[in-house]
Amino acid sequence: MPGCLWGQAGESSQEMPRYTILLFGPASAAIGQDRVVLESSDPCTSDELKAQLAQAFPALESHVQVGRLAVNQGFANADALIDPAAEIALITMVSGG
Amino acid sequence: MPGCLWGQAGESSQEMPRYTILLFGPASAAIGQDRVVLESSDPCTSDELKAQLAQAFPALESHVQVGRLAVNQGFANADALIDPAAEIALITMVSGG
Amino acid sequence: MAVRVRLTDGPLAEMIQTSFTPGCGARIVFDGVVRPDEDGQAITGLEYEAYRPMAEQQLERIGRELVEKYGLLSMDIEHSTGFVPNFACSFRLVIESAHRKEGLGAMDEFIDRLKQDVPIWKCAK
Amino acid sequence: MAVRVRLTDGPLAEMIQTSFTPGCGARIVFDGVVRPDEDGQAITGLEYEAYRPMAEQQLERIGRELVEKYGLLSMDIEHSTGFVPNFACSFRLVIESAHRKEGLGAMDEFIDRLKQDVPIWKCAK
Repeated sequence: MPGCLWGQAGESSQEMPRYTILLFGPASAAIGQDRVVLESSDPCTSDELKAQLAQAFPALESHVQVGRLAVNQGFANADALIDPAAEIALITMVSGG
Repeated sequence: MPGCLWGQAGESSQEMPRYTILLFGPASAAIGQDRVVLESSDPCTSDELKAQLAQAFPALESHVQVGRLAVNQGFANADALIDPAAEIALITMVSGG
Repeated sequence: MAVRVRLTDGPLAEMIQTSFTPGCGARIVFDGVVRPDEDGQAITGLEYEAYRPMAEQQLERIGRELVEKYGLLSMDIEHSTGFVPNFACSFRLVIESAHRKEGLGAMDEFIDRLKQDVPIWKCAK
Repeated sequence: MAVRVRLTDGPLAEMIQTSFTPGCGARIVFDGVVRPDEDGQAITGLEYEAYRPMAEQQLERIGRELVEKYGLLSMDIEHSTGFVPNFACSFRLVIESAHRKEGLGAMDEFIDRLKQDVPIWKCAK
């Protein structure tokens, strides 16, 4: 899985950005977790992080395709570099109301 | 006032159609009456009756121009012959709500 | 397809909350409120005059037409007659529908038709 | 230009009637109601999950944007989280404006944006 690892305790390296991504609703149900951790060889943009997320978790692929990433509770631009220290969330198709 | 008379008690003739027209709101306020009576030499259509009404009561002219006649509580077609026995009303610009 | 029409003397009371009609996914309530100025002039309220039987018939007729056109579940129409002071409610329209779009569309169209075809006049006081 | 946002656990209670904001000529209340079927399947209700801090921020942000855009007097937004049974209210939007058109326009646009940009998900139960 080049450039992207499902983080396990003890595997993280100080050089590799480590992204924790919150999951909700259908995405959370799809893999039975409310968050995932991704390690990337380089700092990622929003689109890059989405691609790595779909690659690392094929069960999330359809959700990632229609979803957007939120950074610190606001939607991120596709080409914005994501700070690994930020609160990151995958916002899939919403259905309130 | 050819073809049209402001009916006074005792003046009505059995041969001439006699129209009572209810007035409301601004039209009623314009002449200080809640109804007027028109005698016509012939049976009138809605448009003809409106023309006679404006002619007989110049103070109503502006109201008649933007108004419609209702016959038995429904709007009348412009060319419909009006039955003098019907309940006739001048519906000027309304302003409910 | 219930359509209810009422002309009420004076300001309208607060709405009585009722349970939703089965199938209702959207209930929209419109309150028309008397504002303390009319054409820039301060007023104390509005006096409504209705050609009552025709107003009731027109409200009911427009209601039935729109219930049919938009497939609504219910429409409840109430309008004041007589004096309504500033800040009080003189008109209320309650629409229930399965979904939002038809309810909002019907509400907009109803109020347009009210202001065109329902013989009720207001006079600033 | 008051915008109020609340996320409430379970079904929304009946609206508390308040007096109209000065200048209000139209108050529109939208109640979103849980229907007993979802995609043709009978259900007992909907379970709402919110990404709470972001949902609150988005609701407030959209509200402020539309208050500005339409020149509204107030907007009151309430949405359920957790389980809401059939026939109960899970979303309420109250808009006050000087006139009807801007209120209806804002209501339509708000609900569009809610269904696009507010991180709340529902699951049929």
